[in-house]
Amino acid sequence: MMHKLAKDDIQSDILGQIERVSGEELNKCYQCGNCTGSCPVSFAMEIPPTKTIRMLQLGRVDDVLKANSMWLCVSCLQCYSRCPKAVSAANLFEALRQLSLRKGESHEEIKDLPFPFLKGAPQQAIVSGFRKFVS
Amino acid sequence: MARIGVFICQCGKNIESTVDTKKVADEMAELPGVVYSCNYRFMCSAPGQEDVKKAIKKHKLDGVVVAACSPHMHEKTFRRACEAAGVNPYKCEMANIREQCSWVHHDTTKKAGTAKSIDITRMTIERLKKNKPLKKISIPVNKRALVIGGGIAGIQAALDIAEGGREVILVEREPSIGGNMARLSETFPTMDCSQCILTPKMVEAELHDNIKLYTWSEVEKVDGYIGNFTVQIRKKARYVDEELCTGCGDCLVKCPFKAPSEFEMGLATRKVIYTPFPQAVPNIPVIDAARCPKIQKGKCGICEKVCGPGAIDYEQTDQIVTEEVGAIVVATGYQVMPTARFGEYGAGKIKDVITGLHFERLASSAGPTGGEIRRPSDDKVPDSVVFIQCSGSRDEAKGVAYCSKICCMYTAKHTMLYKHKVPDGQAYVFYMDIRAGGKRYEEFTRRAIEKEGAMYLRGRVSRVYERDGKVIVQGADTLSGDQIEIEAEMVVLASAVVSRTGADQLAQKLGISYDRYKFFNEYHPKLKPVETVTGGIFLAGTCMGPMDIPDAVSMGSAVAGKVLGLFSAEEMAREPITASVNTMICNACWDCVVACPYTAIEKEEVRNKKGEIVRVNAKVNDGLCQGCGVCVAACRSKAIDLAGYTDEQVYAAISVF
Amino acid sequence: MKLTYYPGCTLNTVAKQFDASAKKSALELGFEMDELSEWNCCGASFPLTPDNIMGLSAPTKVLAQARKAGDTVMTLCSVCYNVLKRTNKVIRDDTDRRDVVCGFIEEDYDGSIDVLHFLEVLRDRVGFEKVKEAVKRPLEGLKAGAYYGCMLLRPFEDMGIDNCEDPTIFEDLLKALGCEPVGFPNKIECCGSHLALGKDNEEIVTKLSGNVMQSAAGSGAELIVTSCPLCQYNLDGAQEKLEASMPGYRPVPIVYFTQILGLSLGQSETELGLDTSRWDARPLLKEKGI
Amino acid sequence: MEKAVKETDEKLAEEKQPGAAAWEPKIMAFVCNWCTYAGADLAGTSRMEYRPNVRIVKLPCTGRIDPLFIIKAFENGADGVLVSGCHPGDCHYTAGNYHARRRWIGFKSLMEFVGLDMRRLHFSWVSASEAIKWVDLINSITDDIKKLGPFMEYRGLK
Repeated sequence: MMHKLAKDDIQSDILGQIERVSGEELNKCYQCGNCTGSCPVSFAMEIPPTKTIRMLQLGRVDDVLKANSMWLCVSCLQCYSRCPKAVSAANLFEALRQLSLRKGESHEEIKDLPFPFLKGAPQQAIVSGFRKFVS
Repeated sequence: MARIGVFICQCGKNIESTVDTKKVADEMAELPGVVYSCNYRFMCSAPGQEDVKKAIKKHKLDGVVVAACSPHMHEKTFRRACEAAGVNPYKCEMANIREQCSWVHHDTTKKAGTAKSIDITRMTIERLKKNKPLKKISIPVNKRALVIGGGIAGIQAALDIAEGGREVILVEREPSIGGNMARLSETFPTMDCSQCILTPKMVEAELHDNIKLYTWSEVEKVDGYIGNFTVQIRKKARYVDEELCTGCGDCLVKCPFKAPSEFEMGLATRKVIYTPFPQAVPNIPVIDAARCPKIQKGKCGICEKVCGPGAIDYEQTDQIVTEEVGAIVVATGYQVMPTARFGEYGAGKIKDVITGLHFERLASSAGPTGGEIRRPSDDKVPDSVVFIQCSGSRDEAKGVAYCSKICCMYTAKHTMLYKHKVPDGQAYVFYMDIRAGGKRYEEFTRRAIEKEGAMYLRGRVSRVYERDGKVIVQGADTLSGDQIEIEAEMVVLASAVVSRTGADQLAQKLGISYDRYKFFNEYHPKLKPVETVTGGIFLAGTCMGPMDIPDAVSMGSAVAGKVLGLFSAEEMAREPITASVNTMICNACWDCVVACPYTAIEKEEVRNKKGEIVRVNAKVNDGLCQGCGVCVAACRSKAIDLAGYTDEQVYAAISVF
Repeated sequence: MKLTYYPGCTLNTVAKQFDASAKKSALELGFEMDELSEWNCCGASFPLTPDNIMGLSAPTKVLAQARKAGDTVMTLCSVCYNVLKRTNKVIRDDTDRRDVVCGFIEEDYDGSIDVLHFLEVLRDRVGFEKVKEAVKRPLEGLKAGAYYGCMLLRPFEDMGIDNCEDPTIFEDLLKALGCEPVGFPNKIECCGSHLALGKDNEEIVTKLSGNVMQSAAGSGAELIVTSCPLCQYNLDGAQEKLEASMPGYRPVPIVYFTQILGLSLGQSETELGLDTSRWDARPLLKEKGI
Repeated sequence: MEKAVKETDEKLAEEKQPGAAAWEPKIMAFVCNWCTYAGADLAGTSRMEYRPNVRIVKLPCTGRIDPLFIIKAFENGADGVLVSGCHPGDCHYTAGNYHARRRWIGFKSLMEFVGLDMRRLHFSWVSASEAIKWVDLINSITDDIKKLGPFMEYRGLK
């Protein structure tokens, strides 16, 4: 795909917002790929962590927000724990989720959850799941 | 009859486990000319060497064979021992029965090893019988050095040699010393101003009592050999008397004619009488004769009129000066690859596509824009600049296969300089890999990316073209996998570092070798990095390949150490393995002259008392001969032989094979 | 020795056996777990984005309550441990965020508490040697796989309980109890965590937890020991699916480390709640003669 | 004395019977000091093993090797001859091996013309690091020449 790259993509407000919310500096990432290598769910992501960061560096926030990746991140912190530049892809995914959730768009609806799950699952699964998926 | 002693080493178990050294020693004792033969546990040990010395005295030996390890290991050891006991060191030979026998034949019955050791030792004994005592050759050394090239490497070499108390001739073909470094704005990774650190060194070189400067001069011819070179230098006509000129600069102000400035890479003009840049050393102008109407057509003459001391001399001609030196340092530097061959980058057509060296001038506070980044086409401050690394480097098809080594770093520096000068601007860098292997280099490139906001894109630019006053750059970002298009306002090519035009001719004059890119070859890339295969000629800086300033300066100093080492003795000793001509047989076919890789064989004219030529024959110059023996095999009349490896010696060895 | 104890929501509901076995074992090892009189949910996930100050308020409230009771607070659940320990560090080191959070929850708290995990207490305060001495029923021959998961270990600079790439604290405890600890490659990999909640994530959770279980089983573990109720839930779920889809897969019991601890200290299988596990550990224990 | 005569007789008898198990070929190797000699040394320091049939004459450079050396070697009882030096471009003396190669080409066609079995003459490049190549070379040459049997035509020409 042809991507027109301009100053406004790189110096955009939305990137600044993602950096502020996540506390991460996108430019620190040098694309070594360790996060994707470590990530237990990268196999199922439409855009794996390393490439997600790259696309953010290039200002392609919309493409990243459309992908399922941020919803699949399990916050296990393997990516961060092995990152040679101490960048947390998990934090960036959380920031992207926040970007979406703060607009009031939930990823999961409570009413859709099956009753056996609600009855049998540990409370922490429900609480943390709500925090991650529900606006 | 020879009186040879044979010493068979057991090397602990290393030889003894597969060779019956006692048996070898016994068999050797039977050979004619062998008066003493023994075996011993460790011949190279102090007692072992003592035994050799004692045997030499006791048995009045005139030759010694030590059958032990490879001569590459201990030949020197035993030759020294022999010399101490009064036997000529070249009458000592080693028979290699360890590396080439006991270690490669694992038969513990010792049958194969013993038989082969006997053969090897016997061949060595027969060879030794034909050995002549030889004496190391001593060559007088002229303790002056010639440095070719006045860039940072040459300046450093010259200063260090001069500080070491030896005279230096520094030859520079431009009107000023300083080289490419004088063009640079700031230097990575410390960002100190290039001129600020270079100018003091230039001045120091000019003022040093031991340095004689020839600028606007070129080496014309080199004769001789290590310790004894004769060099002819062409001092090109400057049309300004160097003795009279005070460097006041009136002529430059008044000269009415302009030409593109070479130093400013064509980004500015200079006068026809000019110094390349204000801090030039020496501060003496030169007239661009081809563009001077006075010299071409006899019209003008203003500079002569305004020159107070009367230093202008339109009649000046090139002069050839001859200097005698003992060592030569070659430090002729680099140039950047002409961009014209990269049509896809629009170089030469699109005004706003420039090279890194152009960018250096734009960024330099002493440069044509006073340090402001303005693009050449319309002086606009570009709001985005694309830097293209590997422009010609790592390109086997159209450029050079090697990495130019400095571009990753200077491009990172350029993005920083640009960001500092144009804070709103956006720098893009297309790269294939970032090679930042020096001290504090990786941190520097990361700083450009992380702190100074340079956008690095991993990919090679495929095309650059103009559209509506913009420079459109089309490439790829292989990290995201996408094609990328950028509307830029200026493009900077990190053009490949290539050898100087004419480097091959200089190499031929000097008799040194060069690679397919015309970079000069070091003797050994690891262990003799500043020597050439030609004794007394050394290399420093980018004439050997791309390198950065710290490396060039290190090599300049390294070479100075080598030169001062060479100059530390009155005479230098050389291995006497050289060829010599039997003039009675030489039929003057000159095959040897053609074959010799060192131009060590010359045509000698023999004259009678009246001075008439009675005969011509070949003559080997001991100083140049390296002892390869190519001439010996080339000689049809068998007039040449090689000391230490004579035909007689070889045939003697073969005869007992 | 009395230690302030924060159970968290899960240990009062679906993981009661975790809570009960720990409390009883503690007494036998010479310390008392003193449950906070008032506590709230920790939030079950540490807010990864630093601008989510709101997410810090619940755990800070817990910490502030605990500080009133003493200078340490102990947890059992890995998630609670992770959230409290990381929150505590933020409150201690980042005065800006501290001011906002403490202002909001109207508590004066400075991060001066030590957040401990029960495992740490056993290792550093009681000592594994002491634990070993207290063992009444050595679990000889029991091949127990130690599953750490994520929250106990990462991020290392915040948690610091053990080397996050090669932890041994679990194995060391198991050794003290007489077991034969089984290390396996996936012992620090994620079980699928909160993806358990999503409607489309079942497959992924099954895959992640399934990988853990296959890795453990492949290394010879006969039983899995964990410290996180969510891990247990996900692993159990995956085993159900593995059993259905993979011929020859034999599910293994997944128990809390405190249950195994209690067992070695002589508590009965019923009081430890071993009968409530999805896969009963009792036949295995019987087989091993324990 | 008697013993020596007997040994010589046995040796000659063996040599006259090509293919006799006890017969071992003799191979003369002319090598340069910098590459092949060092490569052969490396085979030793690496404790490799190869057939013991080769005898080495060290010269500064293959460029020093006179074609007559080869004839002399055959004359003195060599069953095969090997010439080996630095790879093209690696010559210690910059170009000596090129001279050797050029000379070799002429010499080879001459020897072919006079009817020498070219399997007895080998030319190779072995660098200082190519111990394995040296070992393989000596083994294969030895085995090949063993099959050819002794070379008697030039023997005793002197």
